[in-house]
Amino acid sequence: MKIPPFKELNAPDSLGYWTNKKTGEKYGGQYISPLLIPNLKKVEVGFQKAMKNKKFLTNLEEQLVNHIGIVTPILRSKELEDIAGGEKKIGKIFLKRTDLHHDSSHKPVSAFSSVYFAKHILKAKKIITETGASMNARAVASACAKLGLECEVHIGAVDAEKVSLNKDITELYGAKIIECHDSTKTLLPAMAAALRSWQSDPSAMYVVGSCCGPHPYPLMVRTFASIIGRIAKKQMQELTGKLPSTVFAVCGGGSNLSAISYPYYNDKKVNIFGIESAGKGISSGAHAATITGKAPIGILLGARSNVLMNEDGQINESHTEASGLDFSGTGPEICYMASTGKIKFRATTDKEAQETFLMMCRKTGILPAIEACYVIHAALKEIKRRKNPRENHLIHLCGSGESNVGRMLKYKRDNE
Amino acid sequence: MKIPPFKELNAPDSLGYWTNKKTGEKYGGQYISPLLIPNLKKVEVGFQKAMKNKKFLTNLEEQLVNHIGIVTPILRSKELEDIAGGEKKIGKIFLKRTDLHHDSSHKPVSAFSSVYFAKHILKAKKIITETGASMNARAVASACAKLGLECEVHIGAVDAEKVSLNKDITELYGAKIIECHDSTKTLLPAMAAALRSWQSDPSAMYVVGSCCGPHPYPLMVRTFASIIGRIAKKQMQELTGKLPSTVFAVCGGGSNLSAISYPYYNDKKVNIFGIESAGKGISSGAHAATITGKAPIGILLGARSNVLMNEDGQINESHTEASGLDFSGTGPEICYMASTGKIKFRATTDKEAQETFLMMCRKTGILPAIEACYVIHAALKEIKRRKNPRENHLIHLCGSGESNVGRMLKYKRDNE
Amino acid sequence: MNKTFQKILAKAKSENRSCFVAFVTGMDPDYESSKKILIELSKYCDCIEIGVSFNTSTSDSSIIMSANDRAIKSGAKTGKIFQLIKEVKSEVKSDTAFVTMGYLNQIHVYGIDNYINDCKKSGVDGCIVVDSNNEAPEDDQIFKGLTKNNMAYIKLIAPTNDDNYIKQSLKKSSSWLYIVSYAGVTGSKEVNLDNVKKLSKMIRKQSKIPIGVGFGIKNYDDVKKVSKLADLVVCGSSIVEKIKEGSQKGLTNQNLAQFVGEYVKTLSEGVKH
Amino acid sequence: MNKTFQKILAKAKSENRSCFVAFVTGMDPDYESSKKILIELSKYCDCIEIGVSFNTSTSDSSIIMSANDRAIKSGAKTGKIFQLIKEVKSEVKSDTAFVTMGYLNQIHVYGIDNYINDCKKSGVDGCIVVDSNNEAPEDDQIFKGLTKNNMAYIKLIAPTNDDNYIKQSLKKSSSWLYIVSYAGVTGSKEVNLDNVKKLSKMIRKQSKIPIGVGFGIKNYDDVKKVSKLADLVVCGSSIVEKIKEGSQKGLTNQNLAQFVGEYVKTLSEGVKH
Ligand SMILES: Cc1ncc(COP(=O)(O)O)c(C=O)c1O
Ligand SMILES: Cc1ncc(COP(=O)(O)O)c(C=O)c1O
Repeated sequence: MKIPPFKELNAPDSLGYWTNKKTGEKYGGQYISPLLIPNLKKVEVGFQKAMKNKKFLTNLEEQLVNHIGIVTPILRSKELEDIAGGEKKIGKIFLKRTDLHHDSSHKPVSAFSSVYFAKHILKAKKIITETGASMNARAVASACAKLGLECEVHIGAVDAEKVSLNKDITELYGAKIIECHDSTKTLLPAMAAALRSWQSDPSAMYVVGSCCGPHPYPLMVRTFASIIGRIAKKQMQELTGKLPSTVFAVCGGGSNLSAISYPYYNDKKVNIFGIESAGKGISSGAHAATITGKAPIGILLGARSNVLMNEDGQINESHTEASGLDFSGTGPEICYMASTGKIKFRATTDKEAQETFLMMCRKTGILPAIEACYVIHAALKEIKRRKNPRENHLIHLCGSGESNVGRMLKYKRDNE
Repeated sequence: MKIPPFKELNAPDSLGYWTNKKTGEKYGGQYISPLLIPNLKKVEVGFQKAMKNKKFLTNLEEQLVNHIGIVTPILRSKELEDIAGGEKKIGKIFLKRTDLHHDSSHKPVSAFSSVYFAKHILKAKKIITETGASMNARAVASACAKLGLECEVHIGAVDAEKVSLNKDITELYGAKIIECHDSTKTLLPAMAAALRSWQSDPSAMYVVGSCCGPHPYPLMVRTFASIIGRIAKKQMQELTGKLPSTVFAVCGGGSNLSAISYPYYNDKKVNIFGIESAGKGISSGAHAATITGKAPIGILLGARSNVLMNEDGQINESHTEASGLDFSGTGPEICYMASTGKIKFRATTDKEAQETFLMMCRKTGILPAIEACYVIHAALKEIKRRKNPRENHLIHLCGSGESNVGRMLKYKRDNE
Repeated sequence: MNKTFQKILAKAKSENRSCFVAFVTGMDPDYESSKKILIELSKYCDCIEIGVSFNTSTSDSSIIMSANDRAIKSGAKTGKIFQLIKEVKSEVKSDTAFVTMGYLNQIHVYGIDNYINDCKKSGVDGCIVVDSNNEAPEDDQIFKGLTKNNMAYIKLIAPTNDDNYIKQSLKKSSSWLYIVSYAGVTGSKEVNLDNVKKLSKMIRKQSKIPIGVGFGIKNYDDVKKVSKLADLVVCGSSIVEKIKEGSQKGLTNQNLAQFVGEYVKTLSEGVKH
Repeated sequence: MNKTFQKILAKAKSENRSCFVAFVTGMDPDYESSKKILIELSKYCDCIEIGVSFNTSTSDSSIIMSANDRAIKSGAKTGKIFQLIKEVKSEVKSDTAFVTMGYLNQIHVYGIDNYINDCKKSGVDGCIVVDSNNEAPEDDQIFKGLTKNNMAYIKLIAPTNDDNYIKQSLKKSSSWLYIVSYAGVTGSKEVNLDNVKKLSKMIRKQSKIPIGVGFGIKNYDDVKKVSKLADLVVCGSSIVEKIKEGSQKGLTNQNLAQFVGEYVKTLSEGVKH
């Protein structure tokens, strides 16, 4: 398959801001200690160079195709159509099978690209990253193993204690895993620890797990990840002969959402939906629904964006069953797209996602990542509401659920 | 991609035998209680019908492409070339990335096809199968979930007690798991239990996990599974412009070996290698190397083939670290191909495979199924021996190793 | 027809009853006990079917698989079973027929001709080979060998088998044909008399061969009912269970044999029409 | 230049020494103890840098992050820190300069103008905002607000920053500039004098602004060495560690203040040239 080349559709300004013209609100930027400014500049300049380097882009694409396996199929799911009311009532439902990627999620696309970039453009010998549930760590460690770079992963001590298939795989891939005992001992202090480590070792490169962090990371991650959407858009065109009416993706940091929806940013007729985790319910306060929950604008980990925080600006921990969504912020470009209304937001509770997980296993024979279940639930709801037999719906099945099996089996047994 | 259609290259006779013309030895057949004869006849007739049913074959292929994801890439592995001595000395090494399949191995191809066949041709409502490490069970249960058939899995009570990601996933897919407390409480009595259950319920269909069992199962499984090889052969042709010099696959029952090598059966210049598990070493007796270990011909689970057994004809348990290879027999067609010399056999010890697993993780960023590590080790050895820079080598990376992580991490920590 | 079967069938006919056939696994729970059991049972049985244990049988119920396990643990091998039968025969005065029941793999490993020779030598009257397909070359060899040596080849027929299969089986059967009363596993369901009637009818159209019936015959009443339809009535699982019960009680040799014998005696009385 | 800084820099010059700057996290371990500590330290320090705790800071060492945790647990908030500084100032007679050190998120949430107003009201002499990028609009606002109100805006410069960055920072710095002695985390390495020399040279080419140096200054000797190169010498981690040590011993309020004070006194004596 010939993959459509990347085209910039929503460039931030030179300081890394996306500005909402109506409200004047800025998203993104580079809020970081001066110690990291030169590191970021190097990445920024390198990234600009890389995006003009045909040989680099061609070689990277070849690796993404043959190693990560990005040309995954799009599956028309008659099973989900039937659950939503039948094709004759609601149209057709398509699943982008990103669950079939190497290392089982969309993460390896930007992770591998970033590490490949670090090696070939920045000539770095070491990668620093952080992780919560280790999906990102697994992807980065895999890329480092293949490309022969050292890999240092920061993980909160509390997260490190949890049984985690992905953490174990990260270790098998040879990454050095450093436990972070600061503050809550979870993802946020681990991110800070990773940045501090980079501050001490500017020859290394920092890789972030989503389209978050200071400029140019949000831009870089969505640019790399958007190859998923470029392929999917072409596939949908081939399958249906037209643009989809809706595109649905879950949103933690936002990388899988921008990955699939980015190529549709300028297509007015395409309705893009980002789905967040409502945890125990938005009103409970125990959730990760930054945007649906109307979190205010703050400055977290180097960027302006919507942030879960208290009235003093202390960051609140997010709460969700899906460790991949357990993050108190959302990537700045996504927040911007939410503010313009181009991406509409919905949230699914943990309970709804868990039930969707069991349904997917039993009715479709697919073991989805729990993260993907938030989007499937919300998509089915929206599709039922729209009730339009002429519509084609595209859902991003962003990962497979091997690492969720233990908890989900317990849930199943406890609830049957 | 247009997938080349199936072509029969090595038909058994009407009784399901492959006969070695030189030795007169027969492989295959249908050795089973009269109670199962009608069930097998139904499958036999149905299978002949199915292979002539264009609509069935087209629809099945569409599902295999979009649901199982069979059009996986072939990755040229410079890392393995370097380990073997460099492209300039040993030629090029290609990995068929079957690890990227839905449910992470080659098993879902024949499992899904068989269940699809059961539903659409036999109009069965229920599937019966057996399992050891649950890779097959997972694949069958997934297909049953998607296609709306009941799924009954027989598993030895000893195997059921072991921690197993695949078993848990099988349960999530909604299969009914029946523990077998007979004899050794492992795979062989579970296979017998599955056959007995089928004997009691002829309206169900039995699905076997490899190209074993009574006629027509060996024929049917390799025919379904060979789509992997048809795609790979075409891909190799496109990538290199010629036939590969070698094709390597691991061999438990033989399904992934025949899957990739079948299309090359009549290509005289292609050297096919089947790799078995030598366990603790063939001389130790604790192995699963039916063919390399020169096991005699016996009649196991309905077919004539090489069988690990004692002088009284009692079947010996196989021993290997790779639960997917832990089987006392080998599929009859494979045994036949071994007897003619077209498939050459080698065996890899557990220790060698375990070291290869760690190497693959660290050097290639791929988490291989432990089963695949037996073939990678032996392939590298053979490639080094051949030392021919003009050769292209194709290795079947038949699965990914999520379910091996626990044991392998323990091995890593114990051995470092 | 094999001579012993000729005699017992004639005798039963003259007594206006069917033949009673008991199944036990050879060497269950051990050689000596099994020997005593066989000697004891031959007082009440016209025929004894002796299971040659195969650890990977595809058609045995769990009850019989555990009997096989016990036997293999105490050293059961094909050769040993021949020895057992030979020793038992030498002590039994009556015309009890002895039949081996086993799977092809062991016969194949033993060597088909060798197997038939040893059957002959140890006084075996007939063989059942559960998984020997009518169309397999091995099956021809077994059939020919047994026939040449005047031993019975007893084929199994299930309610699900078609006309063609029955024809094939009839061609190779000698002395009697074994009707399986239901599609299932020994001991798993109740004996199905409708199936038996239907199958008998189909067979009778083509042949006068005596018909045995097995699967699901567990007590005196079952035996009684079936004996109205069959020339031979086969009881297996419940007898094997009795052996297990007795040996779990700690009984061995003669005591165990008597314990099982009493049970079989009652069962066998069902065959009187 | 801010008046207090003018005074203390002049005084130090006249005494042929550098200024001594202590960093502590505000409200570590609690409000009252922190108040006593600040009052006590002002006896030995020309300037005290007071950390406003942010639970997700990106540039603090683990030592400081745990001080932040302690402070937040005892109720630290931006407003509370202003209250603390105000109360301390009212009890301190000497011309000690008070500087807040924090992250932009809290200032943003507090409201930049509001923050500057409250700095003014509580007697703050200057601010450090670790993650406020020179080019960010917020940074302009902070710079303008502080300048208008005669408070110092103290920018950090690292050895890895380029000429352009230094230029930008100089434009916005007032009263003094803070040189980070190495690329790393506070307290993680030894102070790097070569870096300091190089950076000072670059800065001196463009500006006469007083230079403070921090990162890795842990003891009397470090202070002494650095004071030869800098106008202000900043000690942080080792003082924060001392507070932790004292409070783990169970000391509170005045006792803790004295315990920390004695330590800082010794350190501060290093600034005498
Ligand atoms: C499968 C999966 N989906 C979604 C996410 C959420 O990340 P993002 O919103 O950045 O795509 C994760 C994060 O680990 C993930 O593993
Ligand atoms: C990954 C993998 N490879 C190989 C095998 C061996 O099976 P076969 O030889 O039939 O392909 C298995 C069986 O479970 C497996 O899971």
